[in-house]
Amino acid sequence: MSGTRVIDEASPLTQPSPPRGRGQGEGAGPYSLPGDHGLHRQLEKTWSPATGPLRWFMQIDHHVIGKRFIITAFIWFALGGVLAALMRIQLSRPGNTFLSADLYNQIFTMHGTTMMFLFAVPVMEAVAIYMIPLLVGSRALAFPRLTAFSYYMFLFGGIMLYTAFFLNIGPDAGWFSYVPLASPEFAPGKRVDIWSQLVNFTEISAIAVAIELIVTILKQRTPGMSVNRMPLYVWSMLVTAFMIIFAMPAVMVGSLYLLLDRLVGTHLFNVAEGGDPLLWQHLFWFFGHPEVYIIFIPALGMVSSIITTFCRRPVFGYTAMVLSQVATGFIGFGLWVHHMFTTGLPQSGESFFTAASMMIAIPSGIQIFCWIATIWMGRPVYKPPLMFVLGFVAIFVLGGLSGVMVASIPIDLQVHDTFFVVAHLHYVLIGGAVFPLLGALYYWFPKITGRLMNDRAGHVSFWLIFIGFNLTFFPMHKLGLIGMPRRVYTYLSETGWGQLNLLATIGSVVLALGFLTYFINALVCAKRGEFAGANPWDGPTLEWATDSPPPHYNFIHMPVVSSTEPLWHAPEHAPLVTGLSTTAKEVLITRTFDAEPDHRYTYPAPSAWPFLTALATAGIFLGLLFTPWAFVIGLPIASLMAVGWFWPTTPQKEGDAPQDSATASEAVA
Amino acid sequence: MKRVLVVLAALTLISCEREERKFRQTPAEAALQKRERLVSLVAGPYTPDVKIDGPYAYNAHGISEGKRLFSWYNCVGCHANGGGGMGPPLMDERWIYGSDPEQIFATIVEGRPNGMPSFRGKIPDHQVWQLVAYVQSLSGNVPKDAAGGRQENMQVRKQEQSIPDLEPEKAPAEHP
Amino acid sequence: MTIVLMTGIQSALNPAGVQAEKIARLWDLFFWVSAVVYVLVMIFLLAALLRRRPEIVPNATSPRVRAAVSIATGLTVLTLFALLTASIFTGRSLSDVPERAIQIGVTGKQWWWHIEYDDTDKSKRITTANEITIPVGMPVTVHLQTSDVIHSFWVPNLHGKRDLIPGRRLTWTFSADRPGVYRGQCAEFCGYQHAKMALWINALPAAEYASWLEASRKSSKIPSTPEERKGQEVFMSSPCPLCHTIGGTEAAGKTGPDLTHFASRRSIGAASVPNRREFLAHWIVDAQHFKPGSLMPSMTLEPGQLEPLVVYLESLR
Amino acid sequence: MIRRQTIDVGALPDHAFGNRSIMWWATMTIIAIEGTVFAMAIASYFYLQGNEETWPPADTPLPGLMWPTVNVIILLASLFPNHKVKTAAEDMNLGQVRLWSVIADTFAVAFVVVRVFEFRELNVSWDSNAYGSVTWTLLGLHSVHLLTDLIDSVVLTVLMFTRHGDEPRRFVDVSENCFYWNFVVLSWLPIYAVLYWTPRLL
Repeated sequence: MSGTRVIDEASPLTQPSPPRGRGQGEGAGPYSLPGDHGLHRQLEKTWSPATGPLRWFMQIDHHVIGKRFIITAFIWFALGGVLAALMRIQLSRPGNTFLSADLYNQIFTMHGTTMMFLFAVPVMEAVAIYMIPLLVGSRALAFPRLTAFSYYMFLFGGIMLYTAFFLNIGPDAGWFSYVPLASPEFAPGKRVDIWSQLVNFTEISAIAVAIELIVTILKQRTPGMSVNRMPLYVWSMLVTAFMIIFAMPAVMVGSLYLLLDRLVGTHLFNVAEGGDPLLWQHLFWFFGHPEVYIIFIPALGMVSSIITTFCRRPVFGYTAMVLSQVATGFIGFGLWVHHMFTTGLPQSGESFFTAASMMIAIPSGIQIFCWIATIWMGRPVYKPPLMFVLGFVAIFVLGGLSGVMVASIPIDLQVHDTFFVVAHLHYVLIGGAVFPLLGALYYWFPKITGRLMNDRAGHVSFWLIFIGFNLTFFPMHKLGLIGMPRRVYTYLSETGWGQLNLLATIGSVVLALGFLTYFINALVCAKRGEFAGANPWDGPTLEWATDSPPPHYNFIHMPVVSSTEPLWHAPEHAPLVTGLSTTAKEVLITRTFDAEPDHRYTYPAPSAWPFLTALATAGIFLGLLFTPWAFVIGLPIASLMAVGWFWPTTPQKEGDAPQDSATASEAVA
Repeated sequence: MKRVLVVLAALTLISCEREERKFRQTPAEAALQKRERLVSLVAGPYTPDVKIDGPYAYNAHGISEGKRLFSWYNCVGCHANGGGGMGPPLMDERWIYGSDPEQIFATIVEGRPNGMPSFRGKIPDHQVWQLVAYVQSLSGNVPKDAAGGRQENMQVRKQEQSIPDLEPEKAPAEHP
Repeated sequence: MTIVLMTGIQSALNPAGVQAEKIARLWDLFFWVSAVVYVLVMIFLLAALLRRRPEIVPNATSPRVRAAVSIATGLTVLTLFALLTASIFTGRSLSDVPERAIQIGVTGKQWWWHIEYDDTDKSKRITTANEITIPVGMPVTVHLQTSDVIHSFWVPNLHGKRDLIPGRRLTWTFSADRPGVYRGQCAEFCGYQHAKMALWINALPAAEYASWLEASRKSSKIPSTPEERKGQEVFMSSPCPLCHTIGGTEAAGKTGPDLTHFASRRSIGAASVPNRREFLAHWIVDAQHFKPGSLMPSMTLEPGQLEPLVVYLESLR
Repeated sequence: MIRRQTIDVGALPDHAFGNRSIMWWATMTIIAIEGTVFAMAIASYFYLQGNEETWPPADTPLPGLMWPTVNVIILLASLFPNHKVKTAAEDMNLGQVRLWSVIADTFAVAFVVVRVFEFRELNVSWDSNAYGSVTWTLLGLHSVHLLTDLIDSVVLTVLMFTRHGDEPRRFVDVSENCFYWNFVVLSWLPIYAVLYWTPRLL
């Protein structure tokens, strides 16, 4: 990062952007060569998405699937939000009969399950599905058909859960459904089975996306982007993907054990026959705590991207930031027992976990200090994405501190399973993940839709969300301390919790208004927002080098990168990669550490097989709830679908037609 | 599209019924117990023998409550866990006093010779209907997805879900 | 006897026992340290935002900023280390259990608490529900078991919470330093009526505690008035004896709460309904109204049976 | 008027073996996932064992040792044809790949057949007690893992006999499948030790 970067006042960020036509087709950005127009038309044809009546089911392009993923995740978020509003109405005053006890138990379980399994993890992966190929300068996400498969598994899981909920079979044992309340004797019917199957759906979807992200980040970076030049967001997604790989199996085994206990009569959690309910808690929380970091670490990456662009300088301490992300990932696996401090485990074991739980505050602290240092040295531009990041810092630091409090055993004995923990988890999840997500969506909205979101509405929505959030969740700290337990459908007036709950309900109305403003702003501006060119914010990373919305093949020529902020360091002199076939969907595979070009790989054509495989797998999962024979019948069908998916269709043509060789694009600058 | 809605409606009915949490005795149950009869002889013209399902026959919560009451009201004392002891086994296809829900109801409320006590006034009626549903599930006569799973104590027999549906034996000629 | 409305009858910020006191002190330390840290971070953030910037922003990081970040990180590590040691010391001091303590068995059931004062001499055993009476100043050890799902015994004014887990017998020791009535509640989600599974702790001075012990050891009062005798007869002929026990009578059901000294309790349905005549009558006829899903069935009584039954139950001091 | 520098990648190969290929990385992540699943299942096994004084519980007979040991021998033996397939694939020698793939698959089929006997010799039912449950679950997990890989290998072998067989990418897939088969063998050994020797030794 040599030389001083002069903040030119004329940068498009600080001025209102001049009106521009709808994305200029072949992209006259810094990485183009004269004569690219012919290539663009050819590539557009080769990489064109599926056509024909069944095209909706055949799409495998990471832009199409990424956008669908984000929209579906936000639909679940809206539904989860409505459920939260219902809960807040029920708790607004003592002895309220708005919701019955049974319905309230279903609603708070659905709220938790939707937010954790159907929104938080998938939406962070959805944004990565869309943005990672652009950020690493690749033409596509690895294993595109697997992307389609993971989207459909996620979609079918959500549909199953909400159909069950509307049929009064919504799970009602909490989002972590402790045994023996979730075991067959105390949870009759199919409610908890639906919960366990949903966990299977979403974890297969999450693992599939994690595999793609790891392979894309490690093997498809543009030449020159060695590991120490990867943008921080790409680092955060790599760490998250590895955490998913090692965390999800624990809940996979856990939900399998729960299903076996409930359907086949095994005794894994039955104390009388040698089982142990704490085995469930260990298995679940070994996954549970890394999962909240799987939700949080992508947000760290998003904050770094936003701060880099809106403070007009690279983030301070790149290596410290990367090491902090990796450290958070590792330590995240070592502190799951802090969810079980009140279960009477041996004291010495528990204090180890207190130390680990406090230690994880250090990497987060380092990141906060580095961001503040970046703001100190940079020149902040107060656009909504930066506002959301500042909201993030204000709220997450408070959430982190209440986390340190909850890490101490004596204090946790008082506040565990109370509204203090409800406040803490919302501060670190909404504050820590949703705020950066809203900022990042605002920041990448022009890249995804080609149009800018309205700034005024952005600021209004930020302040509504910020004030509404604090009004709702700050009183809950006090509620927890004055004795209000979690998951109570009502409470008596003599407990004195009425006023604070009413205040929280009012706050939740403001919060809901804020989210509504943000979503209306997004929906309206998607169609009628101001046109955004390739780089409306003068951003430094590669996604701003191509059109908005980017063509299906992302880059005609992959640039050779020489820094973490390629677009800020004379991009027009960067050497370009040529020679990738234009008639086959070819992607450049580069070496893992120094991103040297290694070989070319052709990606498959769009196909409906992933959809059918997902349908068959969903059929097996649903059938398994009713009879074990569903596996015996379902496995052959699913295998056939998978064979169809894997089977090569057209014979590979040797030697393509007009090779995009260097001579053809000999150009005089 | 209409067909899908019809299927969905049917699905709603069955699953709603299974997952319903009926905490209170519904008026329907109160009316039921007035209708059980012991003999087929009837004064006056022929009155049809109305086939009724117990209110909890398809209800998972009702059956699991029946299972709890089966041990709380000490039915296990004589019937063990369905295998029989002092009292007759309840898991086979042989029904001495009839396998219809209202006949089981009458057995519990009226009592039977050779040791079955009468629980009239001792067990509230909706709980008797829950016991009826559970007794039916002991010989697999309730839908599999509503029947109970394993219990939280020693494994004494197969879980109700795995008990095959035993067709009740045709009752031998009417007792003289 | 109305429930005395004291603010903070179930609050960790209003400690009335030595354990809750220690935790409250640790909480104050954590609270103030966190408040200071939060304010400092916010000040740095605002300073970073509002400072006047030089014309050309040098790209290279100034050593001053690098030093500031490393100092801040160092301070974070030190503060965390200090908080950790404070927490471990408090934790250790909480866990030394005094030898001489009153032993009380608490069994969590779906949605109420079964309390047993054990004693080698069988006649001295006391069984009650949803209320624990303890002497002021004396440590009390509760032996926590559950007969169904996981519950969590939590009386914030006295001590933190401890789960009741099937197959485990956990003990929890606390003591009350000043007489009073403290409310506790189940803190682990346990089903339909988790919200109304509360209990009362009556801390009595030593003398009053002794007389309470004496009174509780006696068996139930023999009905004296004709209406009480009618009430007892109604009780014995309806389903009640199959679940409830009344010491000194044939009613010996073990699955419901023990009613021997029912009238001396301050609430019905695990502290969810005040123990007054009109509530008692309504509870008997329709318990689902107060606790939908509760395992207490609604009784259908002939007209003229309810009144004597209520009178009889009210007489069981 | 400087000419824009370009790098021509047209001449690069269109396939690669070993950790240069993305299939290797995908297989590696799947191995990591299934390895963690087995680790969790084995951890649960030892967790439940810790609760018991006698393991297996008092009157439960020990699981039969003969068939699992036969299976261990089959799997170790299968390493040889598997190695031959891998080297043939890396030399892109279609004939050899076809021959040894069929042989390797017969080993896999033999293993599955023996696995059925193994289940019958466990001498405990899954719903008799926690020991039975956790034994059946662990063996069941490995069986599903093995079954899916058997289907995978058979499909791949059939593919090699079709016209699509003779392509460099297919050979890469075959070599990755062999790499995965090594994991299958590797994962069976600890499970074998846990299931059949811990009840005897601990």
